[in-house]
Amino acid sequence: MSGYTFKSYLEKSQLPHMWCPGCGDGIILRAYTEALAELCLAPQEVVTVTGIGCWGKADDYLGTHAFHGTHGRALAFATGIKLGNPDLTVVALMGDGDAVTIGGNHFIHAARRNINLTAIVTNNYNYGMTGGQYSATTPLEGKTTTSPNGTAEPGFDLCFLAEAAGANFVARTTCYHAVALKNMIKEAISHQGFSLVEVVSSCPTYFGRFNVHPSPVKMLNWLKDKAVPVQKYREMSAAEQAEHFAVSTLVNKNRPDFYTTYKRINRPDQSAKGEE
Amino acid sequence: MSGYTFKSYLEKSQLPHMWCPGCGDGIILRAYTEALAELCLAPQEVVTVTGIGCWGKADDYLGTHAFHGTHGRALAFATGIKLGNPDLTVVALMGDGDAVTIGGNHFIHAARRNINLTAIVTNNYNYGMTGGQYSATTPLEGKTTTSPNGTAEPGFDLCFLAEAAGANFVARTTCYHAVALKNMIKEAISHQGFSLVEVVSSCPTYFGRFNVHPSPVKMLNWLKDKAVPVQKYREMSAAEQAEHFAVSTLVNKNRPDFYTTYKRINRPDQSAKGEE
Amino acid sequence: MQGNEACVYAAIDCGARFYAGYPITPSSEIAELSAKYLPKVNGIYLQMEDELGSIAAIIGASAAGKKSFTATSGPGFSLMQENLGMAIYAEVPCVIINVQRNGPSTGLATRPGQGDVMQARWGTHGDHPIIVLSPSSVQECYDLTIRAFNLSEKYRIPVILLSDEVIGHMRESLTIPEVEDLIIINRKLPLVPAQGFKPYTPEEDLVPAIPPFGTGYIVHISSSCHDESGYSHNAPQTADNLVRRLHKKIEANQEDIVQVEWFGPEDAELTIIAYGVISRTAKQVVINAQANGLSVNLLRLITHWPFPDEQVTQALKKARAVLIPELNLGQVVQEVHRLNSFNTPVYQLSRIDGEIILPSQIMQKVEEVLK
Amino acid sequence: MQGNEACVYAAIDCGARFYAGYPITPSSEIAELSAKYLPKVNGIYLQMEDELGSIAAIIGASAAGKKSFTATSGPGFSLMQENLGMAIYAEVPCVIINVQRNGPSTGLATRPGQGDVMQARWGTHGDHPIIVLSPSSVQECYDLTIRAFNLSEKYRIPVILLSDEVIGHMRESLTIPEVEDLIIINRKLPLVPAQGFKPYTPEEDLVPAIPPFGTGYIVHISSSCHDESGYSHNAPQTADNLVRRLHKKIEANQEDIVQVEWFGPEDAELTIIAYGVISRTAKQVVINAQANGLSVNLLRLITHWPFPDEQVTQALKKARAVLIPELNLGQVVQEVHRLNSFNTPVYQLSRIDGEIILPSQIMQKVEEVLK
Amino acid sequence: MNRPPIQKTVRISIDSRSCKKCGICYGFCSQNVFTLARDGTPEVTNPSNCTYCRLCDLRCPDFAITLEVIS
Amino acid sequence: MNRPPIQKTVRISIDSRSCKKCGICYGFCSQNVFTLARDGTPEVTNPSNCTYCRLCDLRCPDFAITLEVIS
Amino acid sequence: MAKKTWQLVLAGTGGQGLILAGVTLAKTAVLEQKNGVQTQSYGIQTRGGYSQAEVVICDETIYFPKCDNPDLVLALSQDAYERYRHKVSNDCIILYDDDAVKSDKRTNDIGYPFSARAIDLGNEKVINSLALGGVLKLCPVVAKENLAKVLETEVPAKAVALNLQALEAGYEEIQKWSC
Amino acid sequence: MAKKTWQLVLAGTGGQGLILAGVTLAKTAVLEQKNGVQTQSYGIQTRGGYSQAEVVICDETIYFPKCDNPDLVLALSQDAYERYRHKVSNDCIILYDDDAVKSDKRTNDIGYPFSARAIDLGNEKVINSLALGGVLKLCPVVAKENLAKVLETEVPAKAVALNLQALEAGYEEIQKWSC
Ligand SMILES: Cc1ncc(C[n+]2csc(CCOP(=O)(O)OP(=O)(O)O)c2C)c(N)n1
Ligand SMILES: Cc1ncc(C[n+]2csc(CCOP(=O)(O)OP(=O)(O)O)c2C)c(N)n1
Ligand code: SF4
Ligand code: SF4
Ligand code: SF4
Ligand code: SF4
Ligand code: SF4
Ligand code: SF4
Ligand SMILES: [Mg+2]
Ligand SMILES: [Mg+2]
Repeated sequence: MSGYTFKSYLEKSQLPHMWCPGCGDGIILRAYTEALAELCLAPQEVVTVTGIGCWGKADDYLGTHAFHGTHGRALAFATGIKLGNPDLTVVALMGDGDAVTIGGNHFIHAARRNINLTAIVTNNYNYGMTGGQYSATTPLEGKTTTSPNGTAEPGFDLCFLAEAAGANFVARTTCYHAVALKNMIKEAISHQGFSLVEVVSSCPTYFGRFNVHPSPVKMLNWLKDKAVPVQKYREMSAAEQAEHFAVSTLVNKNRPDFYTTYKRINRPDQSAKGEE
Repeated sequence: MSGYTFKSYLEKSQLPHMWCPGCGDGIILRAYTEALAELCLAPQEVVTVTGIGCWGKADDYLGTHAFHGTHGRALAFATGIKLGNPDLTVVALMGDGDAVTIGGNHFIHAARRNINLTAIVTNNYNYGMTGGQYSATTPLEGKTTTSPNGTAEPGFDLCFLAEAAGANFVARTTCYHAVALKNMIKEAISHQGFSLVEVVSSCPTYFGRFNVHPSPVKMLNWLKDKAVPVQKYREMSAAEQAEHFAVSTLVNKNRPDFYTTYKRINRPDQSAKGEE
Repeated sequence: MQGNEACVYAAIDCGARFYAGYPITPSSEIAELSAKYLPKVNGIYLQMEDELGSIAAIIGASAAGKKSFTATSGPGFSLMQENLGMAIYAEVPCVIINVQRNGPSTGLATRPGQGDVMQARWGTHGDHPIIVLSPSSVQECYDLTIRAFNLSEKYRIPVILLSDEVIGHMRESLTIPEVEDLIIINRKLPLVPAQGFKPYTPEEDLVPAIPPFGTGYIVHISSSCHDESGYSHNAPQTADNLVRRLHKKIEANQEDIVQVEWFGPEDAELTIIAYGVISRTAKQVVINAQANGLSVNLLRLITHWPFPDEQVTQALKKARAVLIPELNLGQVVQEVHRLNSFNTPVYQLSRIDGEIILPSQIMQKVEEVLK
Repeated sequence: MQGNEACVYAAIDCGARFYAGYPITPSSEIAELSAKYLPKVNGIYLQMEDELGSIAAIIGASAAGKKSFTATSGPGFSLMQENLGMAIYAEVPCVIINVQRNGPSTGLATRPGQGDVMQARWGTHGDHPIIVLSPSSVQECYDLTIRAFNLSEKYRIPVILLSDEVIGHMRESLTIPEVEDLIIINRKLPLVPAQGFKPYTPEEDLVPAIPPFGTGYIVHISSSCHDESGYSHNAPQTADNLVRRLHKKIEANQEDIVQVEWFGPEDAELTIIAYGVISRTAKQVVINAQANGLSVNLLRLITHWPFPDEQVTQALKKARAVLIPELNLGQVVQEVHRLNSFNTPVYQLSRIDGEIILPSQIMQKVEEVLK
Repeated sequence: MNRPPIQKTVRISIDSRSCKKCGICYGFCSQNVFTLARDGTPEVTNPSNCTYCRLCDLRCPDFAITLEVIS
Repeated sequence: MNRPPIQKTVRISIDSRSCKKCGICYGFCSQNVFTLARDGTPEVTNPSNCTYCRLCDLRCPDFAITLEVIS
Repeated sequence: MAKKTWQLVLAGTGGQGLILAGVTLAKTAVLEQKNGVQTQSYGIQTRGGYSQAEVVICDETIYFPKCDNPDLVLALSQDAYERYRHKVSNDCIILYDDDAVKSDKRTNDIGYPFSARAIDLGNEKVINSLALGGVLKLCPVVAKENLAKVLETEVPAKAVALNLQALEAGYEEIQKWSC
Repeated sequence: MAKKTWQLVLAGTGGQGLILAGVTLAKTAVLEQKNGVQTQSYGIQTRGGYSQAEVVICDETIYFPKCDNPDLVLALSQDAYERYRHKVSNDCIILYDDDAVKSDKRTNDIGYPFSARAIDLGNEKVINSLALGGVLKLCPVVAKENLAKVLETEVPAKAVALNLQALEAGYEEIQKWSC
C-alpha cells in the first residue's frame, strides 16, 4: 500500500473549512480524498479543478494540484489541463450551478467529447454560495431566495442529461451514502473517458431550511429516503419515481476517450487530407 | 382560409437568397413559410428569431417580425421575447452550431424551462457560414476544414439531448422529406411548451463535398437513405442504428409551459413567502 | 432601505416588468427582491442559466415591449459584453446594474471596487457609444435607476448603472416620490403607417421609433450591419451611416445626458473629482477642509459616460490642482489627463485592497497638495 | 503566405503545441491551419464549444505546461473577457490572436476594423494590466507571434496579437528564420525545493516561477484573491500586494515590452501615428509627401499596450502637429490627447465603413494641416 | 404525404431568375416532368405527367417553381 | 458497504476544535456510541459498542472524528 | 447630546444578528428625525465567519458612510476585537464579549459575558438585542423606547418579548456591571 | 518596364477562382525577385456573391497593400464592373467578360467572352487562367512562362494542362481580338 490516507490530500493549515455545520460538502471532500488514497495516487499526480461556489471552495482545503477557475468553466479548464498533460489525473469538482446551470454547455460537450477526466458534481439543489437562489436542479416549486413562492421550472436530471450527451460513465449517490460515494469516485476516476459522479447533497442552511428542515441529520435522512437503487427505481410507478431518484451506476460504456481517438486519427506522419 | 400563402411571409425584395445552389436551407425556409400559411398566422403575429450562420440568414428573406441576434443566443433572446409578449408566436431558427455547439446551454435550459416556443434546427453537420468547420453534430471521423483527417469527437444526437433536458415535443426529419417537414413544423408550433424540430439538412458545398458528394441530389438521397421512421429504427441492430437516424415525432409530452406555471405559482395578490 | 433594494423599487415604479439575471454577490438582493416584487405587478422574474442569457433575455423582452433590466457584478458583466454590443447596435433599450466588487477575476467577491469604469465604456468590441450612471446614495440608487430607464428609452441604448458594494448594501433613508411626481419617459412609437414602415429610420433626434413586436408594424431587429429597413446591408455607406448615427445621437445630447454635482465653495484651489461611494468620502473632506481653512471643492460625476468633458475641463481650468481618488489604479484620472490642456497638476489616490478611501487619506493628500 | 498562416507557423516554431478555439471570420484560417499542422508536431487542435471554453482550455493546457494559443475576432473576443481576466490574475501565459473585423456586434463580418484597441486594454472587469501587439505585415504576423509567446512566457501574462482582416488575409512573402536564429523564451522554473514551495512567490523581476502541474511541485492556481501559496486569502494587504505587483511587473519592464517603429525623416513637421494595416497607408504617405516636399514622418505603434507613452510624448514634443488615422472613431487618439501636455495640435482621421484608409485621404489631411 | 389520388392538369413554371440550377427538381420528379438543358437549367418538358405531388416546388430551395392546378 | 463482520475494539476521538456540532455522528451511529452535550457537542460515551462501520468518520463533514482499531 | 456624529461598529460572527442590530439602530435614528446610515462587511464565509455592521447617526447629512473614528466598537469575537484594537482612538469604547474575547484591558475596554447571558435568557440568538442594550447605555445615540419600538417590527413576532427583555437586560446590566 | 508599381484588380463572383489567380500573380512576382502583395475582399455571400482579389507588384518595398489607382481591372460580373467603372482613372483598363457585363464602352474598356470561351475550352472553371492570360498580355507585370510555372503548382495535377491551355488562349486571343 502507498501509505496515503485521506489526510495526505488535505492542507491542514487551511482547516477548519468555511462550510456550514452539517454541510454535505465536507462529507464529499472526505470521500474524494479517501478515494485518492485508496487509488494510491500521489498528490502531485492529481489536479483538482474547481469552479466558484461553496463546493468550489474545496480546493482551498486540498493539497493536490489545484486550479480554481471561474464560475461554470471548470470542465473547460479541466479539458485543457488533461490534454496539456494526459498523464495527470484530472478531477473537476462542481456545484449544480457550476456544472449544469452556467456551466451546462461545457458539461454536455465534455461528456460528448469524452475527455478522460472525472466530474464530481455536488447537487445541493441551489446556489449555496450566493445565498440560496434556485439553480437548474431545484425541483419544481422548490422554495429559494429567488423563488419565494416556489420555482416555476423543473430541475434537470443531470445524469440523464450526461447520458444523452454521450457520457461514458455516469453514477449517482448521496452524501448520506458515504462509503458508496467513496467507492463510486474510485470507480469513476479509474474509468477511461468522461466519468460523472452526481452526489445529491445537503445544504441545511438554505435548501434544507426552506424546503425540508434545517437539521443536517434530517436532511441526510431525507436524502436517504429519496434515493433508491436504479433497479428498484425502474420498477416504480411514475408517481413514485417523481418522489425519488435512482442511485448507483447508471451508464457504463467503453468508448475510447478523445485523446486516444485524436491520436489514432491524427498521426504526425500522416499528411493532412481535405482542403489543401 | 386566411388567404396566406408561403409568399405572404417572404420579403421578395431580398431574394434570391445567398444560399448555395441546392442548399437545404431554402427547402426548410419554404416549409416554414408554408407551415405559417397553413396555420393562418399573420406575419405580424410571428417573431422569427435567428442566430448567425447560413441558416441564421433566413430572417433576411422573411417578412415576419425578425430578431437577428448574436451567434448561439437565439433561444435566450426568444425566451425574453416570448415572456415579453406571450401572445406572439415565437420561432427560433438555428444551425447546429448555433443551437447545440455555442448555444448548447440555452438549448438545454429552454427545453427544461419549457418556454412556449418552437426551435427549428437545421443540422447540416458543420458550420456552413464560416467555411465548413466541424460542429458538435459532425459525426465521428467526419472530414471538415478543421478536421482534415476526420473529427475525433462524436456528434450529438440533439433530439435525445433535448429529451433528456426535458423538452415537451421533439421531432426529426430531413429536408428531403419536404411535406413531412412542413407538417412537423405546424405540429411543433401548435404544441404548447418548448418544441424542437431537427431538420437534418444538406450542405453540398462543404459537408457534402468532403464526406458524401457535392451534388445536391446525391446529398438529398443520402439523407433519405439515412432516415428511418422511429419504430423501424428501434427494431434495428446497434450496427444498423449507427448508420441511420430516427425520424418522426420522438417526444410528445404535455407539461404546462413556463409562463403558465409561473402565473399559477406567482399570483399578484399572493404575498411572497420564504425570506422576508 | 438598501441601495440594491432602492433599484428594484425604482425599476418597478417606472414601469419595468421584466427582470432576467443570474445571481452574483454583491448584486443578488436585486434578483431576490425582483423575484419577490415583480409578480405583484404582473411582471416576470426570470433566472437565466448565465449572464449571456440574462442580457439576451432582457433584450428580447424589451424588443417585445417590456421595460427590462438585469443586475450583476464584474464577472457577470464581462460575460454580458457581447450582447451589450448587440443592444447598442440594434438599439434595444435596457438597463444593466453592475454592483461593482473588487476584481479582476473572482478577486475579493464581497468587497467594493470601482474597477469597471473603463470596461463599462469599452468592454464590447467595435466602436460604440454607451451611457453609464453612478449613484452615491440609496436615494440616488432610486433616482438614477429611473433616470437610467428614461435615458435608455429615450435614446434606445442600454444604460449601465455602475453601483458598488458599499452603495448597494448601504441602508439609509429614501424618499419615494409620488407616482404622479415621477418623470417617466417611454420609447416613442412611429407616427407613420405600418405599410412600408422601416424600423431604423431615424427621426430628427437621430433616434428611430421602433415599435415593439406585435403592434401591427413589422419590425426587423438585427445585430448585422443593416439599413433603415433592418435587413442586412453591407454597403460601406450603410455601415458608416449606422455607426456614426449611433454615436451622434448620444453626442448631440450630451447636455441632456451628462449630470454632475458641484459641492463646496465655487472657486476652490483644489477640486476633487470623485464618484460613487468615494464621492461621499470626498464630501466629508470638503467639509473638514473648510473647517481647517483649506479651499477644496468636489466635482462629483453622476454621468460617467459620455464623459463630462465640459465640466471636467472647467475644473481643470479653474482649480490650482485636481485630485482624483478612486477604488482602482486610475481610470477616471486618465480621462482627466486627456482633457488637461492647461497642465493643471493632477493627483491621483488609489485604493484597491477592498476597503474604501477614508477622509483622512484624502485629507492628507489635500494638505500635501495645498502646502 | 497569408498573415493568418504566418501566425500558425510562428506559434509552432516557438513551441506552441496546443490550440483551442472556435472558428470565426476573419480568423478561421488560423484554426484550420492549426488543425492541419499541429498534429504533425504532436500537438493538439481542439475545437471548443464556444470562445468561453476556448480560452479556458488554453489556460488549462498552459497551466499543464503547453504553450497554448487561440484565435478569434470581435464577438468571440468579447466572450473571452471573463477568462482573460482570470489568466491575467492567475498569471497563466497564453496568446490570443484577435483578427479584427468591423463591429460592433456582428457588424460587417468580412471587413476590416481597428475597433478593439480599447477593448483589448479594458475589456475585462477590474484593474488589470495587459500586453497587446499589432502586426502590419505578414512578416510581422510571424515575428510578433513569436514575440507574443516570448512576452507571455516571460511575464506570465496573456498577450494579445491585434491583427485585422486585411493583414490576416494578405499574402506577401515571409522569411522564416532558421530555428537556431529564433529567440525563444520559455517560462522560468523554480529554483527552490518542492517542499514548502509557494507558487506565487515573486522573484526579483516580480514574476513568480510557477511550474506546470505534474513536475513534483504542488501548484495551486486561483482566480480568487490569493497569497503566495495560491490559496484564497482575503486580507486587504493581500489584495493590494497582488494587483499592484501584477501591474508593476509590466510597468517596470516597459522598455522591454514597448516597441515602435519610426519611419521617414527624423525631424518632420507632422508626425503620423498609426498601426496595423493603416500604418502601411501612412508609410506610403510619408514617401509621397517626401516627393511633394512635405515634411512628414510616422510613429508606428507595434506595442499597443502598455501604451508607448514615452515615444508618443516625444512625437508630441517634436512635431508641429500629429495626425492619427484609425479604422475606428478615435481610440488611440484619446491616448495621444492624454499625453499631450504640449498642446500640440492633434488631428484625427476615422474610417469605419469597412474599407481601409487610402493614401490620398491621409495626404489630403496632411496638406490641410501643413498648409 | 398528401399526394392527391387523381391526375390533375397542372401548369408548371420555373422562374429562371431565381433558379440556381441545382438539379433537385429534375432529380426527384418521379414523373419525369423536367429535363435539364446542357448548362443545367431545368425545363418543363412533360407537364402532362405531373401528379401534383408538390415535391418539386416544396423541394426547390430557391422558390423558383410555381405549380398551378388548372382542372 | 463493507461493514466488517466481527466486533472490534476501536478508539474513537473527536477533535473538538474541528467539530461544528452538526449532530451527524450522534444522529447516525446505529450503535449509540455517541451522546450530545447540552450545547450540541458530541461525546463518545459507549465506545465499546462500536462496530467500526466507519459511517461516523466518513460522514463527519469536518474530519473531526478519528477511529483507530486497537484489536 | 454634545456630540453631533455617532459612529458605532458592531462586529462579531455571522449568525449573531449584528446586521439586524445595525439596521435597527439606523431605523430608530430615522424615526427620531435624525439621519442614519448602516453599512456592513462580510467575508466569503457568510456562515460562521467575520461579520460587521457599522452605523453612523447624525442630526445633519451624513457624507462618509463608514466609521473611520468610532465612538464604540462592539466586539463579540476575538477576531472582531483584534481588528479594532489598534485602529481606534483611546476614547473609543470597546465593548466585548467576555466569553469569547481575551481583552488587552485598554482603559476603555468593557467586558460583559454576552454569550452566557443570552443562553441564560433562553436563546443565544438574542445576543444582539442584549448587546444593543449595552451599546445604548454607553452611547445614548437614540432613545431606548424608540429602539424597542423598531425592534418589535424587525424580529419575528414570537421572539419580540424575549428580545425586549434582552434589550432591557443589556441596558441595565452593563451599567451595573461595568461602571 | 517603365512603371514601377503595378496594381491589378481581379473582380467577379465567388467560385471563379479569382483569389487563386491573384495568388498566382503574386507568387510569380516573388519568383521574379519582385515584391508582390495580394489582398482580397469578399462578402458574406462567399458562394455566388461578389469576390475580388487585388495584386500589387513592385520592384521595391510595397507599403500600401491595396489598389488605390489600378492599372487594370478584370471584371467578370456586372457588379464588378459597376463597382469600378467610376472609381478608376481613364488610363485604367477594364477587361470585362462580354457574356456577363454590359459595358459603358469607356475608351479603355476591353470586352472578351470569357465565360463562353472557358466552356468551349471544356470547363468553365478555367475562366481564371483564361483571364490571367489576357491580363498578362495587357499588363506585362510578370513573364508568362514564370506564371505558367507557378500555375502548375497551384492547380490540381489533373487540371494543369487545361489551365495552361487557357492561359495561352487568353494571352493570344485578347490581343487578336481586342487590339
Ligand atoms: C460569472 C459569474 N456569475 C455569477 C457568480 C456568482 N456565483 C458564485 S457561486 C454561484 C453559484 C454557486 O452554486 P453551485 O455551483 O450550485 O455551488 P454551491 O455553492 O451550491 O456549492 C454563483 C451564482 C460568479 N462568481 N461568476
Ligand atoms: C461569438 C461568435 N463566434 C463565432 C462566430 C462565427 N460564426 C458565425 S456562424 C458560425 C457557425 C455557423 O454554423 P451553424 O450554426 O451550424 O449554421 P450553418 O452556417 O451551418 O447554417 C460561426 C462559428 C460568431 N459570429 N460569433
Ligand atoms: S450554504 Fe449550504 S452548501 Fe454552502 S456551506 Fe452552507 S450548507 Fe453547505
Ligand atoms: S455553405 Fe452549405 S449550408 Fe451554407 S449556403 Fe452553402 S450549402 Fe448551404
Ligand atoms: S408536382 Fe410532383 S409530379 Fe408534378 S412536376 Fe412536381 S415533382 Fe413532378
Ligand atoms: S430545384 Fe429549383 S433551383 Fe433547383 S434546378 Fe429546379 S428550379 Fe432550379
Ligand atoms: S459529525 Fe463531526 S462535526 Fe458533526 S457533531 Fe459529529 S464530530 Fe462534530
Ligand atoms: S464506526 Fe460506526 S459504530 Fe462505530 S462509532 Fe462510528 S458510526 Fe458508530
Ligand atoms: Mg449548489
Ligand atoms: Mg450548421
